[in-house]
Amino acid sequence: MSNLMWLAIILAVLLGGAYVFRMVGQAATGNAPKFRDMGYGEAFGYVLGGALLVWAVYYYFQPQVAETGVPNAGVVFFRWAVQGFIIAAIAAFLFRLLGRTVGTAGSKKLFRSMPLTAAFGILVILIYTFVAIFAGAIAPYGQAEILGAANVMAGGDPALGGNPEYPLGTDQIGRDILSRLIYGAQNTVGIAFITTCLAFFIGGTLGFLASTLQGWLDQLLSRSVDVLMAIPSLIFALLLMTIASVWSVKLGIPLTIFMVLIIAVIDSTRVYRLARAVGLNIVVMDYIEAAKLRGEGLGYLVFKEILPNAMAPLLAEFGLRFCFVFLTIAALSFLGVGIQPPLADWGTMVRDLAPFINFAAFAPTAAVTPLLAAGAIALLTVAVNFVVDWMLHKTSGLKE
Amino acid sequence: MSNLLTIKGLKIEGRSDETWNPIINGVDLTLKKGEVLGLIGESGAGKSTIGLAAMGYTRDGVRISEGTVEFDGIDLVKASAAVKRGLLGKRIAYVAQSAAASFNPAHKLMDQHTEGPVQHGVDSRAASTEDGIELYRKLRLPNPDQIGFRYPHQVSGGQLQRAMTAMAMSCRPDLIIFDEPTTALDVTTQIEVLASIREIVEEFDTAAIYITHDLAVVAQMADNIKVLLRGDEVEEADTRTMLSDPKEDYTKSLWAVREFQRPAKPAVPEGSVPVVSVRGITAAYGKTDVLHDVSFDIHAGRTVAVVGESGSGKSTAARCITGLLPPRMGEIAFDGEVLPADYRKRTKDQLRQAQMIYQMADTALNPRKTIGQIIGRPVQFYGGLTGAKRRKRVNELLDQIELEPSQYYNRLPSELSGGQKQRIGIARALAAEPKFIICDEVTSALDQLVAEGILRLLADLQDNLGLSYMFITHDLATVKSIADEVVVMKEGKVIEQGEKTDMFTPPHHAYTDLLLSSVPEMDPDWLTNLLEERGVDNIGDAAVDKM
Amino acid sequence: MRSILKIVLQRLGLGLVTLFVVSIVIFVAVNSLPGDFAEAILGQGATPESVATIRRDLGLDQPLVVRYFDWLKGMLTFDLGTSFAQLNFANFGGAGSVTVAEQIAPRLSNTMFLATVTACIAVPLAVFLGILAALYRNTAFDKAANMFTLSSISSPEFFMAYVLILFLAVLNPVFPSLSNIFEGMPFGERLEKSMLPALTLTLVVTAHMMRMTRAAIINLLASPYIEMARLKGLSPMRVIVKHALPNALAPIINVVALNLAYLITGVVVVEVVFVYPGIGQLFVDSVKIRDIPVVQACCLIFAAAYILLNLTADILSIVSNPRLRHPK
Amino acid sequence: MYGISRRGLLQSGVAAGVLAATGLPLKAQTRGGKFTAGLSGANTSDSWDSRTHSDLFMIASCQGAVFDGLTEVAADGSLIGELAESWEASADAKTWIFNLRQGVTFHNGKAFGADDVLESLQMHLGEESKSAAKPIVEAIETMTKVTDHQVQFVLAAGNADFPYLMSDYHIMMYPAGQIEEAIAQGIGTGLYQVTAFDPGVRMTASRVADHYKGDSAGFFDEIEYIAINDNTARMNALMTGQVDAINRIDFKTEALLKANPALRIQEVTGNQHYSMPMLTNVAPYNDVNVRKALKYGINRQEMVDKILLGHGAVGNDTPIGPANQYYNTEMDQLAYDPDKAKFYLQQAGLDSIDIEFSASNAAFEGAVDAGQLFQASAAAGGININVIQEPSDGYWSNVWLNKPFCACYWSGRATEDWMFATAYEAGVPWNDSQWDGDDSARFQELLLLARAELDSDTRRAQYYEMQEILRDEGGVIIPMFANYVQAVNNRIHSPDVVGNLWQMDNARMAERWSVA
Repeated sequence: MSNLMWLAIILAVLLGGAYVFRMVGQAATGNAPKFRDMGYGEAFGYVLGGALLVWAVYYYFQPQVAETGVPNAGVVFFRWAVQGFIIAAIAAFLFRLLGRTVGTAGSKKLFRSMPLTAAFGILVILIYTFVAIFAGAIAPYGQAEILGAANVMAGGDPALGGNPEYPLGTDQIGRDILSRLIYGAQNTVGIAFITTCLAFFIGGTLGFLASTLQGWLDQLLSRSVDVLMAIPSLIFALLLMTIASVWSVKLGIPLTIFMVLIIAVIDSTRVYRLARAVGLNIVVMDYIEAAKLRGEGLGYLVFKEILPNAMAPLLAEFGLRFCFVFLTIAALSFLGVGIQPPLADWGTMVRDLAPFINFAAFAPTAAVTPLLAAGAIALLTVAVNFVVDWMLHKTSGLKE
Repeated sequence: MSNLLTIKGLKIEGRSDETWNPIINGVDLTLKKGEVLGLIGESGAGKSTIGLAAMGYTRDGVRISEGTVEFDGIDLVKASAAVKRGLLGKRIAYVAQSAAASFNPAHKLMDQHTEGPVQHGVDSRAASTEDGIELYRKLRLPNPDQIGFRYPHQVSGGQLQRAMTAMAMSCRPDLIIFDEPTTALDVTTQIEVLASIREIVEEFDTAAIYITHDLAVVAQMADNIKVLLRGDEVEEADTRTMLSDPKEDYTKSLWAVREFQRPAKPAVPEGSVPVVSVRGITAAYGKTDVLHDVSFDIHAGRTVAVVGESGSGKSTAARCITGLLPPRMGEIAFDGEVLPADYRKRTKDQLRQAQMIYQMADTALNPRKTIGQIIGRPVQFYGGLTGAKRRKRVNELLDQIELEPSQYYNRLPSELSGGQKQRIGIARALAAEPKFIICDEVTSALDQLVAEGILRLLADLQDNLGLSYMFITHDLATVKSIADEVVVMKEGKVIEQGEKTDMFTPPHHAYTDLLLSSVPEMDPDWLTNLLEERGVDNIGDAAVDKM
Repeated sequence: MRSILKIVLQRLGLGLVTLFVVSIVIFVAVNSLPGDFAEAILGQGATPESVATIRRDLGLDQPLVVRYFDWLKGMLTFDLGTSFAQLNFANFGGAGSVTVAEQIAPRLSNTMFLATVTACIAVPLAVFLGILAALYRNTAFDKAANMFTLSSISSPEFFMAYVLILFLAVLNPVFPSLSNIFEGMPFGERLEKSMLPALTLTLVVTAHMMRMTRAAIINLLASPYIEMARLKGLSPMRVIVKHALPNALAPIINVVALNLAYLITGVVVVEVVFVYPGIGQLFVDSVKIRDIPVVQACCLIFAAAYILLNLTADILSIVSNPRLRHPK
Repeated sequence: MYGISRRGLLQSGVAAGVLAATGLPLKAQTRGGKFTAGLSGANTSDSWDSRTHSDLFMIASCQGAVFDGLTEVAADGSLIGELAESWEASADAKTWIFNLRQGVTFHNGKAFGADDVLESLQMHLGEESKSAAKPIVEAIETMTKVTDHQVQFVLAAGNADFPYLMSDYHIMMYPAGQIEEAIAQGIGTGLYQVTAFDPGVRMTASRVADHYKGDSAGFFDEIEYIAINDNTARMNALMTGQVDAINRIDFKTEALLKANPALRIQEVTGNQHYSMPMLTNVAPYNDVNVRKALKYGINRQEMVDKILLGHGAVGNDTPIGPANQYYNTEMDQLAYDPDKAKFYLQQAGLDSIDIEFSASNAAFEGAVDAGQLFQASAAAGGININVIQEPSDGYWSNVWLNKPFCACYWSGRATEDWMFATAYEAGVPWNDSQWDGDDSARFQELLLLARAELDSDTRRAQYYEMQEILRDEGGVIIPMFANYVQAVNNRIHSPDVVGNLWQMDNARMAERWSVA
């Protein structure tokens, strides 16, 4: 009850503050247009934003360890988050600065019009690519290497069962979690990338064929896609993966290959829809008509006339699809049917390490491992989304 | 009498690529009560921007950087949003170019009409509805009692444009901005809208700024005319002076466009085989016939203009000829040889012989290909030329369309102006070395000066290469300047056809007559005379309906 | 109106056909689940004889086609069959046995409850934020909202779930992390227990809906009739509410429907994390023990929900479109 | 690990309430409060039909709270009467008389009597019965009602463990004539009466006001069992205080859990064991020397350390574990010795041997890893093991009992005879080593002798010998016994001795634990 009361009081103060803020602003700036035309809601927004900022700064400087000696996990996490955010912002800024000064005229121009978020996205993608390719060189141990020290806690604090040799600890059979996290980039990202490419190959080809040829082929494909899309993708994937788990053993083909195929097919339905829609938009263009009237073949139409124009939306969709595939794989791994051990995979790692979250209150460092794995997933998808957003913004012109 | 609107030193900037670029570089303007000022200029001249600025409004990404816009003593540049809201709609109203897009599709016309008066507290809803019906009647909208209770999509374009004028009038404003209100309309519809606007502005003694690119139209509407060029004022004078005695070269060149006229060609020799022969084609989209028994011939080296209003079947006829829409009945012959109806069944050579140039150069050129690729493809496809030979041929073609090859070869369409793009379209058609080219409204999207250039180019090419053109257009001025023969179409039928000289000399078929007489002329009294001639109740649509 | 009715009927027909084909796909997929129920339930006790007995009892020895039509017939009469798990041991005239319908009903209603709670939070929030972001686009608020929603859309659901547990259950015990709701639980308690899963789902779906709303509104704000409305001197609120929203309804309805479908069908992971007794958990458990009738019924319900919601959205946007509502 | 004191089996037994001879150091336990537990092993298909029970949630709900059996195993492993007050056997252990407790009523008010016993046992019989307890009840040739509170069972063959068998969690007492109702609503004679049951979700029950167990058991006013199959969620529920106890904690977090002062971990070694049966009628496993070579080629301690992460005990190739009465503690432990393995291989006339080991995690968690460890350790002894990963689906019908050497697990049995009769007696279907040839003759003979032997010391000697035979010649490698590990909030008191026959104090925490 008192919580509610506090909430009401804070709200009232903020509401009052907004009124004062606008009034003071008007008086101080001599009724400048900014304040003169400011709505009350907008003023409230400013005050709320300011209040949040003040609270954030206040909270940031709270002691990390409470007087009782128990770490104040909330503050610890908040500091990490803020520091991470600032470091990310600075890194992105420096990266953009680098891009603006080094490189060809074209790339410089690209970087000049780039928002910080997109620069951050590109930076993250580059780092992931680097880590994925050179995982073997970066990781201190092999992903499947059993080191003989099982269940070492993260944080390297021997009092809590840690070991400085394994900063993020080891898993239940003694594999180094840091190494697995690094290899996860290779497996999770690599597999997701292959899957997305496959989905685009299948969906894109069929979609463009349908939009170019139309008629019964279009009808057949579109209705089939409707049917496939009516079954929720995660559930369908779960079902098919369960079936595949037997075939994989019977045929001796790794389950991962089945997973790539299954997710690619399920996802290709979404790609098909987009490719078809984009294709239909392009097919009505006069230059396609001109090419048709010239007597051009289907291959030329699809690959030389339609595809180059569909690249921008497809590329943007590729980013989003990649994220989606990535998350689906993570979810499947989380439910236990995704990438199989001993391959390191972030989704499985989150599931396996999740119990540590419960101990955040007295061992914040231990709680961080599952968050690191999940964060690795989130960070990449955020980054891709940032880049996609920017690309969409760029291709749609200055409309927004 | 003091000025209602005074604009001084107005500078406007637009944002692109993170920087602000000037759009209007200092324009002055005054308007007295009851006065109509015509703003004229080509696209990009800043007409609409000034029109909106006169209301104290700028679109997103545009800002007024300097100058004042004083309306009845209030500076709209500095006024607060609330003050402006109090004026807009109530004392300054706006009539947009496309009424179809500017009416909210979700609400009935009358609801949108009464919204202004009710919100501004000018009138009650009921009274405003009453007034709206009265305005509709004044604007001679059919069925004025009921038409307001329809949704925008249920009303035709011309009627919507009048309803929008009525809506602008709903608060009896002192000033109305008309932003190209008739540009999107057919000529016959344009007349009635022009007439209504003029009448109502006169009746309520409303001041107006009339924005258009069409000189003949502005001549009918405005007391004064201001000519703009790329954000600068060229000159301003009262209408009659301006029309008869323009001072500036630019203005003169604008005026001169109308004078381009090709010499008549000798008549077709008896018994010569036409290049293209359209024989009794009937075609349908789905189940409804859109073409009924259409026949005409196009002879070598001649231009046949197919005219008609939108929806008359001009473009459908072209689609039948190209084979995109196989006709239900009838046939197409090329050099006397009957072509397969479907383009997919035609030989490469048959396809090569007939080429097409499109209205919208933007959609006609693949935006991802360079000019060299666009023109080079047919060169390679039909002529089998590759490498240096191909490059040479493309250069020749670029020379032919008067674009410097070295400069344009590697450009993308987006880096070209509208006229240049249209020229590339022509070059692509020429690359196939055809006998016959369909020109589908090739100049209607272009500014008049540019359009004239294209027409001249086409004429020259015809003279040099002996091409035949099928020239689809709704613009009779274009017909006059370029055609040898004219085919008039309406509702999928050919109404009349013949030599241009015959067609432009009376007597005509009634529809042709209506079409011809509806083309505005540069005479300020033209509209008045025409209305008198036709009788007040007998203009526009109504006249057509009676045929 | 006739044309609208026709379009609606057409969509309905198409939906039914789709559902029929989906039922075949599901039946075939589910029935090719490896290691059938008999083996799964018997575990170590699976001898060839006992497996054969159970298979015979369950009708698993019938040809696939016969089983499909039996099942379809049952579906049409809303008889979802009897859960294998129940059938297996029901010796006492079915006293202990519960039909699939009885088994699914409470789970489905739980999931619907969760979906409703989430929708009640997420839809207004998303639309409100979307409108705000559209109005104040390219401001700090818009960018912050954009970044926040992008981040939440990009995180795996289980991550969001654990983060919420961390902050709202472990560090600050505001809500329980265990959502073991049951029938007859007082509404308030039920709401409290469902709060964390609902918030997780809200985070997941709000972002999508908000972005779509924002895009739809921005798209509309650029249209001439909005400019016209502004030039008529209407207040910004009126421009949004009266002129932009009615036209943005169709895209917003679509994205809301899509997300609602997701709420009903995509909650598997969230239900697992919070031990929420919904249909998603039932599905996962049933797949594990190969309880074919339950798996089939769940799949069909998911598909039907998806089709139905899309259909509803379709019909709503048809009905909200004056062009179709008032033909020329 | 808790030390467990043990009593010999008596020819006759009596109920704990009467003699207070349970051996439990009874602290003053207070009545009252609510107990909430987060338990795994729940399923949407759960019901009050005890014949179908196989996992903790329902066992704890049914046997542990709502229903009673005739006998029960106390925390120390001794057998005490539950609904049976006392029992007596004939000298050949074939005829058993059970005296039933008087004045007991079911939750619906019906009085408990001999008819209920007979009808409840009948439930497990019949062609169609799929009850897991069918073999136990089938061994009864005749059951007769002597008086309203006395029943007589005549067995087909003497069995000294018969009262033990009656403590099986499948054999619960239902009200005669109302069995359907009882299964639907959960009407038993237990300490707790069901207030709500949501299959696969939760079970709540309240203490019966006037119960025959009186103040010696059932200290909570209310109990709530919440089904939480997910490890993380279960742990979370415990950490956030939403439940008071959970079963099967995640070993990963054990160190952190121990650091939480509000919780304590209970760990007991029971009879649950992981095994690797060889088909002894198939070459090369028909050669006892090959079997011995394999027994020396496996590193048991490593398995316990890596597969069970130390939460277990090394096995000695007998299924008899610390929870059994005649667990042979004097027998030498088999140890990893590649030289011996090589020696026995040479005895078999071989230098090295190639064999295939089939495994899947369906057998037990980590079975494939265990196979790989075995592979590595056996290689030194000249045994080349090829580990074949089998699909989890259909493992029990296609691999187990079919493939000559595979992974398997047993939850163990309360008595030696029961365990042997299930998986080691010649001719029983689940004899997963098919060990019934000449080399098992002595074992099979002892099995029958011990079964009918009522004298404890004689029995002990017999069972000790059997375990030795199994260790040396048996066809099953049993490398490890897995512990039961559970965690309890300190708010809840549990007795010092915790049952090790099953998880969670033999699933009877509702009866034995109380609010601290």
